[in-house]
Amino acid sequence: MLKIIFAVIGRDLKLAMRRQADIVSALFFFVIVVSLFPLGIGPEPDLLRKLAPGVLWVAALLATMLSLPRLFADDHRDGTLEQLALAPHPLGLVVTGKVIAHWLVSGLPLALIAPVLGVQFDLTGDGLFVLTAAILLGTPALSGIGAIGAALTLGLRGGGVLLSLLVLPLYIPVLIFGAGAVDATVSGLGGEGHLSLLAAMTFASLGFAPWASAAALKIALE
Amino acid sequence: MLKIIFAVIGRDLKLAMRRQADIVSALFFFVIVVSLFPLGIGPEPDLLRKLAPGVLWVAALLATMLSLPRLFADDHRDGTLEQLALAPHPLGLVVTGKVIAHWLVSGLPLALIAPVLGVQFDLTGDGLFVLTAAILLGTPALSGIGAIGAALTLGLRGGGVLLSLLVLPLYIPVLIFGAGAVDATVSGLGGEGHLSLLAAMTFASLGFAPWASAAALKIALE
Amino acid sequence: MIYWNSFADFLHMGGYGFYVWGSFGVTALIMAVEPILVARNRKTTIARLKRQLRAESRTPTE
Amino acid sequence: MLEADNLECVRGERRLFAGLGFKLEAGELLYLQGRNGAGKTSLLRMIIGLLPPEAGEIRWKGQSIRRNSEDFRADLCYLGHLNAIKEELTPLENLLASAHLADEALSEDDALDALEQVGLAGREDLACKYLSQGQKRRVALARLVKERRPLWVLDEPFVALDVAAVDWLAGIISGHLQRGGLAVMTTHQLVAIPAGTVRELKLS
Amino acid sequence: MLEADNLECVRGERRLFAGLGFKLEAGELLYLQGRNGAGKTSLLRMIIGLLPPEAGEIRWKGQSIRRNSEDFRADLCYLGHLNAIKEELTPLENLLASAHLADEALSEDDALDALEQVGLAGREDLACKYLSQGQKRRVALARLVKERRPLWVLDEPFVALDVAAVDWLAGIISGHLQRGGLAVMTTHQLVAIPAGTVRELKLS
Amino acid sequence: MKDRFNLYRFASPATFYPLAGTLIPYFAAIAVLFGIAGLYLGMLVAPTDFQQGEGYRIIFIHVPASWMSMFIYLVMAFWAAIGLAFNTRLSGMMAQALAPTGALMAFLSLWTGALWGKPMWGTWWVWDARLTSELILLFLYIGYMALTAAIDDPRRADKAGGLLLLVGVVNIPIIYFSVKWWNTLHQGSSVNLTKSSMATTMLYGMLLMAMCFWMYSIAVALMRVRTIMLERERNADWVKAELAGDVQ
Ligand code: HEM
Ligand SMILES: Nc1ncnc2c1ncn2[C@@H]1O[C@H](COP(=O)(O)OP(=O)(O)OP(=O)(O)O)[C@@H](O)[C@H]1O
Ligand SMILES: Nc1ncnc2c1ncn2[C@@H]1O[C@H](COP(=O)(O)OP(=O)(O)OP(=O)(O)O)[C@@H](O)[C@H]1O
Ligand SMILES: [Mg+2]
Ligand SMILES: [Mg+2]
Repeated sequence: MLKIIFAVIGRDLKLAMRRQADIVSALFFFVIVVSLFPLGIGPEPDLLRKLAPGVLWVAALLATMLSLPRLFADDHRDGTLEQLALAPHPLGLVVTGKVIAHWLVSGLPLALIAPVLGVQFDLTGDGLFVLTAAILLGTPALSGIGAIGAALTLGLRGGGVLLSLLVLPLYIPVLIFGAGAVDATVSGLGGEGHLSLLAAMTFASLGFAPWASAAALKIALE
Repeated sequence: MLKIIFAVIGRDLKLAMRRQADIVSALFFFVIVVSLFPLGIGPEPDLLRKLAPGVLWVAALLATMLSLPRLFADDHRDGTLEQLALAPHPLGLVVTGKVIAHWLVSGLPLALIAPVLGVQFDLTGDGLFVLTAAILLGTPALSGIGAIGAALTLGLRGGGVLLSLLVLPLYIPVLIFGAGAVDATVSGLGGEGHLSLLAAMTFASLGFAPWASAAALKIALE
Repeated sequence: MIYWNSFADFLHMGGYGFYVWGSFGVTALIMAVEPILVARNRKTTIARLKRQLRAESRTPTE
Repeated sequence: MLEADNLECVRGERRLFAGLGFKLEAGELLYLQGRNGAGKTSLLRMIIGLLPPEAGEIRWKGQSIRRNSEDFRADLCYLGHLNAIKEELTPLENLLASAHLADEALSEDDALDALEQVGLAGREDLACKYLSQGQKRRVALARLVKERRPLWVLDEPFVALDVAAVDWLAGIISGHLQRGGLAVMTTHQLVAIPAGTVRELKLS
Repeated sequence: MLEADNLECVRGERRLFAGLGFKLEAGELLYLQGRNGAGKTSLLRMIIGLLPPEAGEIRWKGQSIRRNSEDFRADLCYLGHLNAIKEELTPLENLLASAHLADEALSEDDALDALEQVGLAGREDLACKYLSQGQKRRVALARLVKERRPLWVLDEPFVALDVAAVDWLAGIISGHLQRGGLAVMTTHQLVAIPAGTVRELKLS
Repeated sequence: MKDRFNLYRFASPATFYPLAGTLIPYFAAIAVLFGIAGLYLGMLVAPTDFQQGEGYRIIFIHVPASWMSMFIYLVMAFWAAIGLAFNTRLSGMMAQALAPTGALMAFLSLWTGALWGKPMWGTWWVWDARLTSELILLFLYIGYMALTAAIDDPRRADKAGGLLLLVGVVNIPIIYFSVKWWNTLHQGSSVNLTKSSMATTMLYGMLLMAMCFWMYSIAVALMRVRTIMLERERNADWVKAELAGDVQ
């Protein structure tokens, strides 16, 4: 069981490395979107500090979402997905591997760079720590939920935008608790409650999402 | 000359209608992103009013960008692009048609719904008008510039994110002047200067971008 | 000729020491590291190409 | 070993076939024929369990493939229209990854050997996107060289292959039949498979 | 009419061919042969002007195709590996749109007639994504029925077609040659073209 | 005719490679000399600025770095244009060799500017036209490098990258003239050939530093281009000969 999950993770990471652009660019998208806001909104530092958690979370969410359409699309287009569905183990395991790989490539780097960006928005030490923790805890849920959306819209033309339509509403709780954790910490209320809710969402979605996605994939393959 | 442009527009619009999801979803993405911000940032009305132009513009920009990767990708994948490049008229004309169709599908609807969203952010009558005008004038430039990026990254795996890396920096001026126009109007300075700059950018990019994109497409087809 | 009275003054830069030396330091660092990286890259590339050349001369492909 | 009863296939609003059945034993090849659009690909996808039939049942070793699907899939090797190879990976990596994911043991030496047999020696380390159409197809076919699962389902395997490769593949398939394997295949090209019993099934 | 001198093709780091030349007159068919990966597709893409040759020149009616590219393209009809049809559109819409975009006049009646000839009668109004592989190829081939441009370049046109369709297409090509057209073609299937002079060119 | 032949000869990697090899030490040496002279004038001799105090000394790298970041981009665009027009192999290699240095210069301009802005304007960063357009320049460099790295076929990469460079060239006049066109925080141009508002030691120090940056950039770019040449032309006979010998 673990063997197949690791096999999938290994292959997907190798593909990501081979494309290079993937990892670096998801990060860059995050960085650029975060820097766009001050442009549109104006340079007042007080205002910016207030915005920081919201902007960072929305950017993280969009960066994750942008990489979702390709989660299964490449495998679908070149026929690999059929082969995976025909392998002699449950498709849910394969999807679990793919979700983890997706997080390693698109979620983890965001968590690692978030503190740097947070500094630019004048966040304090504590706020920065909670920001990183929140992104680290919340992004796996984004990958998991996103996988369901990606599977449901697989093969539909115009799926990319349809996907965001399906997935964004489900991302809202993560956004609220993620940004809330930072806000609460900054205002001295302590963000532990928010963080543990995020962790719960992540566990729930990692346990449940792969199987829902697998069911959706089988429908897409008919 | 016009005949071929109209033929391309006609075909692309028909495809968009057939897919349905396309038009509705770009709009929905816009609406959802705009509504996400209050969630991430908190409900203070004063703060929101200040944010309005920036958030609306960033959302418009992201919505446009999200639909860019498919501007040429579908035609590339199924071989239509080769046929277009082999047609007995300059490829730049074809691209002009595609850019216009892209704007009609992804830019125009945003301009039409922007006033409704602006009202929710407490913008005044004048501000709303300038907001609509700015989005109407600025989005064609987004489509034009985006076409260059889409053509340059065509066929590259991971192109979607690379595309945003190339295109977003070039969108910054549009964002600044677009949001600036609304800001200036709201603060009573008058946004005409910004608007005429936007119009200039749109004309320049509509005249120039299709030919640059056509050159990039020929490179991609080699 | 020399404008400074003492070395400590020079380091202090009239209170702007952090900014001035921050600028000059990073610049110096970059200008020292970049050539080293380029030279390293050149060495590894040459080593790789040599290996490839040897491999090719052993097994002629088609 | 492989039996189908009374199968019915409806795609869109068209009933492609109904009441279709066959039986296939070890060492036999089922050769599906029919004009374009007759429903060959649809039938193959029913056989491998990706497309649920409108009516009827398919059994493998006497068990419905719906119910015992994991056991069935452990005995199955499918090769579709699409090559199922990754353009960014090299032929060698592709071959190893697909064996890995299908839970098969394949050593690197075996994989290299298979690639040499399909005529890709010297290109093991070139990313697949630089291969020609026929070469890509050959990478996909290299899987069959070391494949020992009993049931092969092949959808137009000869497409894009040059004459030498067609002969080679015919040899591989008859080797499989001689070892007691089963195969289901469609093709519009006339290719003689030198060994095994060939049953023909004409869809129309 | 179509001449090539001293062509050289380099893909990646491999020189596929060099010093290649040919001449083709009205009514002649150039039949490119070669194993998988020999460079047939690459040569075709040079001939249609999408791939600039490393060295050498291609001339159409005595003029370099690089310099007079719009005139050349007005005389050219290319059919590649890919079908160039839109999955969302129906066969009829596809046919009309592609004629439109290529600046050809094609009436709806003519288009319907062409679709009937390729055996898609009754499916004119079904979106192409529901067609089988061979039927999609037929939609792409329907363009050739009314095509009167002098130079046809066809990359493996027979792939995925059933026997009846292969015969039909061979007929269409020889009709084109008889009308004084030129054609350049590759295929791994042996198909006899009943009319016109066939020149063979072997890449290796 | 003879002239053309010569030009063509130098545009060929086989001739350019050894030429670059001999030139590199000279450029490096000149860069060091100018650097020492410039630093001596700028850091030790030049008097303080009565408005900005000693903080102004950042100018001795800020301005050269800013100039070079724009100049290198223009040179890359020039090579790109040559490459697209005449299909010469060398031009793409030159552009690729210059890009990282240009990006570093843009980064230095931003970095030193930010370090300067904090004491002078009280903030590290404002979104004014010059600063923003310089940031866009950095992104253009990075975009160029990412794009060329994403395309495996080097000739295709050169062409696509070249096109991007030409499109981005509009940004350069925007950076340069932004202080004139818009009313911004950033200081206007003070170097003027006819009448300069700066103290002469300051001016000379700055010009010497600019020369140092220029020569440095040439030296590093030439080093890089030699590696790129070996890599790209690895199947050419001259590279094989070169590799068979004792290359450094
Ligand atoms: C990150 C922020 C900054 C950026 C991106 C930036 C960018 C540039 C650029 C591109 C130039 C060269 C253009 C020209 O020669 O006209 C330049 C020159 C200059 N900058 Fe900045 N700058 C920044 C911050 C600052 C600050 C904070 C100051 C001083 C308070 C400053 C003072 C100057 C001066 C004095 C020049 C020379 C102008 C001249 O003499 O021509 N800059 N800067
Ligand atoms: N972009 C590329 N970069 C590197 N190598 C390439 C590229 N495109 C093709 N090749 C190589 O060029 C060779 C010829 O390819 P081409 O597609 O022309 O072959 P072909 O004769 O059409 O083969 P087939 O019969 O399989 O279609 C192949 O060996 C392939 O590996
Ligand atoms: N999802 C679908 N919805 C509606 N009709 C479909 C669908 N998929 C296939 N069809 C129809 O079913 C028929 C059979 O398709 P199938 O792909 O099985 O044919 P095939 O025998 O494999 O043909 P070919 O030789 O061309 O590959 C076709 O007429 C096609 O139009
Ligand atoms: Mg089929
Ligand atoms: Mg080919």
